[in-house]
Amino acid sequence: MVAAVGLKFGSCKGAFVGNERVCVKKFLVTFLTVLLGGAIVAGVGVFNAVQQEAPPVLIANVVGTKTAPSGEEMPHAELYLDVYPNSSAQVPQPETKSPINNVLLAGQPFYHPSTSLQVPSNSLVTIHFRQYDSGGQIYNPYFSKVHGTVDGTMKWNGNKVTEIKPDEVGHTFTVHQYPESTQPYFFMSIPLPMNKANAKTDKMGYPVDPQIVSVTFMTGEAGSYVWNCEFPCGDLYQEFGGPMQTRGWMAGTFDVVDA
Amino acid sequence: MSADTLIPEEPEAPTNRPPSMQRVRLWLQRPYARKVLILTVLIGFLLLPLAWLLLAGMNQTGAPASEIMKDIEQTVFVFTLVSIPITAFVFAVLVYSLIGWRQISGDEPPMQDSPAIRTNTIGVILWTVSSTLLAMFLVVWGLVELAQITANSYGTISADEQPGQKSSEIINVTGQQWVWTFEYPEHNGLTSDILYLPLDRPVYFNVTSKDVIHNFWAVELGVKIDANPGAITQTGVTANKLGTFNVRCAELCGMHHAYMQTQIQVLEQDAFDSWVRESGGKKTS
Amino acid sequence: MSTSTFPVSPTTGEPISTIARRSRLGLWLVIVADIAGTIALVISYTYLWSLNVNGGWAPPGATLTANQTNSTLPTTPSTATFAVEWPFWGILLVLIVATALMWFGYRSARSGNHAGLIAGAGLSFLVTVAVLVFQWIQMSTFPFGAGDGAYASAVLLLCASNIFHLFLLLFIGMGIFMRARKGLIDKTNWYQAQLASYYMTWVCIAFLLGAILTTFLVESPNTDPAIFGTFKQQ
Amino acid sequence: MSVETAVETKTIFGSEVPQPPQHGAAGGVMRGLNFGTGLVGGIGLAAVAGWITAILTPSSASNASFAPMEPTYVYLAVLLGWVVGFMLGIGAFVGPLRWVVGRDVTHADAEYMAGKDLGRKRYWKYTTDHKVVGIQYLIVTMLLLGFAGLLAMLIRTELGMTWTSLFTPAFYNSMIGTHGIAMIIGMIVVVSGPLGNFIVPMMIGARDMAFPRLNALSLWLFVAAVPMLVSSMFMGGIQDGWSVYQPLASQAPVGMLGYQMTIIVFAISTAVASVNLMTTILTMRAKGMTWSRTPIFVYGIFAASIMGLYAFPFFQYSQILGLADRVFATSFFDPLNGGSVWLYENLFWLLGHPEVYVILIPSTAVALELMPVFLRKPLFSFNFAVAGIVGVVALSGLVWAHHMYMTGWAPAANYPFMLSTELISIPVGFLVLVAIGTFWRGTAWTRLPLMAVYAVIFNKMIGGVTGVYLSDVPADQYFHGSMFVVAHFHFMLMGAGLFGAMAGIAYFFPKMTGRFLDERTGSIGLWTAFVGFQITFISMFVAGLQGQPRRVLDFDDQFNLSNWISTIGAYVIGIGMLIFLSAIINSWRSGVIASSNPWGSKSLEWQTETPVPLENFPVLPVVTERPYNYGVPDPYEAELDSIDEDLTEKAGTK
Repeated sequence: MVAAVGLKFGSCKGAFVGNERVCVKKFLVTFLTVLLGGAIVAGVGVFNAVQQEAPPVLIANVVGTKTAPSGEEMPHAELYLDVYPNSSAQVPQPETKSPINNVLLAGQPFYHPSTSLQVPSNSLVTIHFRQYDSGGQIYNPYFSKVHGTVDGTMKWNGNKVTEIKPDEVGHTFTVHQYPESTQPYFFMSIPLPMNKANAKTDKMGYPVDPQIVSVTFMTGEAGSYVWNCEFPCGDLYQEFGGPMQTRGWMAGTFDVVDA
Repeated sequence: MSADTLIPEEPEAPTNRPPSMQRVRLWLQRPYARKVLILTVLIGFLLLPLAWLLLAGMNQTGAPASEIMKDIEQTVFVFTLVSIPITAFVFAVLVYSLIGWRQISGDEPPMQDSPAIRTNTIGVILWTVSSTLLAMFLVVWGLVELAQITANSYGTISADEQPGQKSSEIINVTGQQWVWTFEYPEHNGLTSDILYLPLDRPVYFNVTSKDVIHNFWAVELGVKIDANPGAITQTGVTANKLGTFNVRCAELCGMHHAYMQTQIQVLEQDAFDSWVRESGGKKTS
Repeated sequence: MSTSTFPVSPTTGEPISTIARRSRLGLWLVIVADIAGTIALVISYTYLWSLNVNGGWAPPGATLTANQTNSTLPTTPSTATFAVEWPFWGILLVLIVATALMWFGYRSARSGNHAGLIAGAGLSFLVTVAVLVFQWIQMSTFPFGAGDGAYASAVLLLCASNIFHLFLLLFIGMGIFMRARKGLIDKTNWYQAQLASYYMTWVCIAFLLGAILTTFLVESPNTDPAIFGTFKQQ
Repeated sequence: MSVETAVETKTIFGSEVPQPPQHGAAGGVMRGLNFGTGLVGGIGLAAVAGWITAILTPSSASNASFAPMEPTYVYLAVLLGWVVGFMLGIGAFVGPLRWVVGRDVTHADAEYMAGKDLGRKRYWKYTTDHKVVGIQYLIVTMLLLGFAGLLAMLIRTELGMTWTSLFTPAFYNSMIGTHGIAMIIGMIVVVSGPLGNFIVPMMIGARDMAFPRLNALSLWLFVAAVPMLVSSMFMGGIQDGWSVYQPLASQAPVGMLGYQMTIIVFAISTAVASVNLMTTILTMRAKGMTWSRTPIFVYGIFAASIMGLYAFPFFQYSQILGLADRVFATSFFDPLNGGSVWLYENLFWLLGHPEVYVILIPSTAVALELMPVFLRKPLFSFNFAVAGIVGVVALSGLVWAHHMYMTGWAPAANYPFMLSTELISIPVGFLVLVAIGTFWRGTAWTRLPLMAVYAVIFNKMIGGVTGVYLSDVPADQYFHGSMFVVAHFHFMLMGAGLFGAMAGIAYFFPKMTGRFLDERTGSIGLWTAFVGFQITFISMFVAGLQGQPRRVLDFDDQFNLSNWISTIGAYVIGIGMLIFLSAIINSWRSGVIASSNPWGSKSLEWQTETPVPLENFPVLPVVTERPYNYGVPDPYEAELDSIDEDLTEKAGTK
């Protein structure tokens, strides 16, 4: 009703517009302005969305079945992830469309081949890590322990461990809750031991025998989660900037989907 | 509207009542005055349900789960109630000036002016007094509630005094990008990524951060305090409702800020103890 | 001489006295903003001094090497110590001399002593250059670098703000001097010299604040701050 | 000593004025300088500075925590080069240099710099005429607000598409940060920039601002600041919200430098503008314009200038300290080396809260200014309006820590700050009283400017009431950092601030452009935006009540509905604003020519002819009566007086 009051004026008959032609012209200008504005918003939005699409999804394929601690047979999937201290001719840097990231993240550690992971629901998943990076003291000893695997252990260079020394951590693989109460709570954190400084390296500068870690965990119902590294391996304040806050380097998504 | 042009009926034989009262009484006889007041009452009643709707929104996920949250909701409820009349009056004037008092359209400035009311002593005094009283009420209420909440959340008890009463539980809350960890120093440093609380027992939180500022928000418990790097902040709560509630980070803390949240499990005492026994036995290095 | 009996602004035709009134008010307001900025510096210094977060106020070495902070940042023990007080006061003293000279120039301009004006403004300019040099020497010879803890940061910022003020003063002083020589500042049109004196006086006060802080607020009162990232006190 | 002997004079308003020697053509070097040369200078110097820095810095340079420093140094050099070069190119340094070497400006120079006989060109130059500066401010502000609005649309799109995520969290965070600060900057200048510069000198009967060159300086510093903010989006962005809390800000990519430089430059611009406006208002009011005869809008601008003057330096220094932390490895905000995060919060909010009133007071004042004209009755209780503004200014500096209730920096301080914060509702209440008292029994001439005022007061009530919850510590313990806060301050800053600015622009449009703002298109735009605004932010209140934290791009399913609705409303706002924009474009190009005083206003700015001549008043006016002298005697009052009389008679006869 208020709007109607405002509208009473400036009608084509009123003193505010000369004649129909002006009126139509005005309408066209208005129409074009709205159209143009909408086009700009859509354009910028699409451009940016394309600029930053997530890295290609790495899917854990089901490779037969495995016996869960409960004794039941469950589908078993496997995933292979490597952690490199920096890119090289052998391991290309994760691709980013933003030019500044190529500058700022050059020579920073990253997970390879991808950080967008997808695993089947209600099954056992084994992730095999090869860790090529050095390391040191982690902020929170909680993340030098293994959390959320089937028996609370991980296999490190062949032998089962439940934790490693807090000052010998290379990276961690920490999956945590996505803010949705409708999906099962899921928390998993795996410390990846560091390589000693005197480790023998190949010509690329990577250790010849990296730290091999493999963990098996049980997935529940479908859901989306995120993961990131909890070891300060980035730059800037507390070394938690740069790659730590860039998906494709040290953080990513972790989707549990129905097979 | 021709209502305003009506001359009010003659006042009855003047008495010794002070003229100001007389004026108020006459004023109340003016048609627009009555209509504005009626409109105020109407709008007031239209707004009234808000007082409950607000609480309905806040209680969606099981709040209140503590005395503190009860106090908070009480405050919101009362503030809504006391602010409805003044809001209703302002809206009533807006509406009535659109439909009641005359409107002029057209391109030229109106020929005829409105009554030149430069001020109205009684009205101004009424408004000032009432708004001041209202503000004072809000202040007093707020101060009292704040004192009460501070008491309920043990915010005044410093870190070294805390391990006093046996009935209490101390939890060291650590925020870091982008996970919460909860350490139970009284159970040889048992640490968890889910916040387990015993029912009906006071819990002290020491909160700090390992990197940037986070905000520890136990939504349904009404607990909120910043986790500051380089400083330890204290608060506390007594959960009085079983269930699963939310911890959310309420201070932007970087890329995964939106994902920095976890569960609160409020357990019966024995369930809590058994959880401690199962997961807390060995000392954390 | 561009000085008529009744001096007026060449652009708007208003009497110079009006322009002077306006400019004086403008300068006071500029000084208000400058004061607010200086207060921000004082707050920063006193706040960090009083909190001594993670024991990092004092020149590090003593506290920061105790690396209980779960931090992997290299906090190499440095031999940094507190700055010496007297240079702050020395610099302030020299600046006061410069200000006094500017005041002398301004007063003599009002009393029609043109030579006095030129001498005052010129000398004031030269002394200000000296202050700048001293300030620079002090900054470059501090026993600490920018990275040596909160104290170092706060002191260096105070000096940086001093340097900024001094550059302003150089500009003003040079302007007053040149204009005086051209006869654009004289018995009837002296308000710019006056404004320069006012501003220099304020800058002296800003320097004084810095000197007081760095002299009397040195050791932090907070002796057992929380250890970063832990629930322990030091 | 004497420079020249024969003094040529010039006649200014009938008096012979001796002139300093004229060097070359009037305007001197300024003749060759304009926005184009500014761009050339800025980009050129930026490129050179960046190139040199890149050469000087070893590419391996890194700070204590392995951050590559070369991009930081290069970007900083580029930004500094841009500012200096731009101001150099547009001629900002010419005046000071002429002052130093003693080549005083002649009348001819001054007239050239004021844009006399330059036609359209004067809008592209370092022009000192306050009317030109006002128009320039209007354009730049609209561009900035458009940019921020674009980001708002993207943010709402991301939040509305709950089933997928469009942007990465990092980019989303930098969007909300840039949107916030761009809107804040835009809203700070949207009234006191265009209207304050264009209208205030005419309203007080002056010929120009007190310091015309400072006027141009403040504008062009603003122009220089904005591109730096936009550029930061391409340098990794501001991933820390508009308040860029430390130490999170020191984790952000180099884009943070763009933010910090923007604020540092913008704060100078604001200080300069404030000094200029305050001096103008204090010393240049027309003869007879006592404080009781000064229009309320002038009070509003004056109040905003006071707050801008004392508050902005704190913001500026908070950013200078942050810049030092990043570039020189100082540790003001680095808790590892003794820095304090609370120091940043205090410095920031010492600006942060007065800044809210810097936005609100002018737009409220412009609403109060135009109401009497359209209601044809005086402003109700002028003294209370002044008291309200004074009270807000007085309290504005004492309430900053209500943004820090939940930080735990000083729990005991919550009590006094809650007190001061809730006291501020009293002066704000005065302003509301004045508004509704002016509506009271007024015959509404329902044109667009007045209709916008209805929207302003409606939104202000909602924003004010919800503000009462947030000012109260217990309630804030639930609402702090939630969507409720976002909805609240959008109701205040946008609902009251922006709609008030739209009212003011619609009201003064005929004086600024000589044409009417097209009533129909304008109204459609305004009310579309208003409806969309209610949808967006009322549903955002709901999300906040349910417990959705702010600045999150993923949230629990329970918040989906309110976010969908909110997004729809946001699109409606966008359409409405675009329609309003088209109304401005239409009317500016081909609107109906307005007379010099189309609203029949009695205040000074409408007494000059349109288009306004260079020196607004050929003869300076003299004010002889109070403002807002509209209205006819109140029939009821007369009748009441008669009653009083016979009452007293009765008393006498007793």
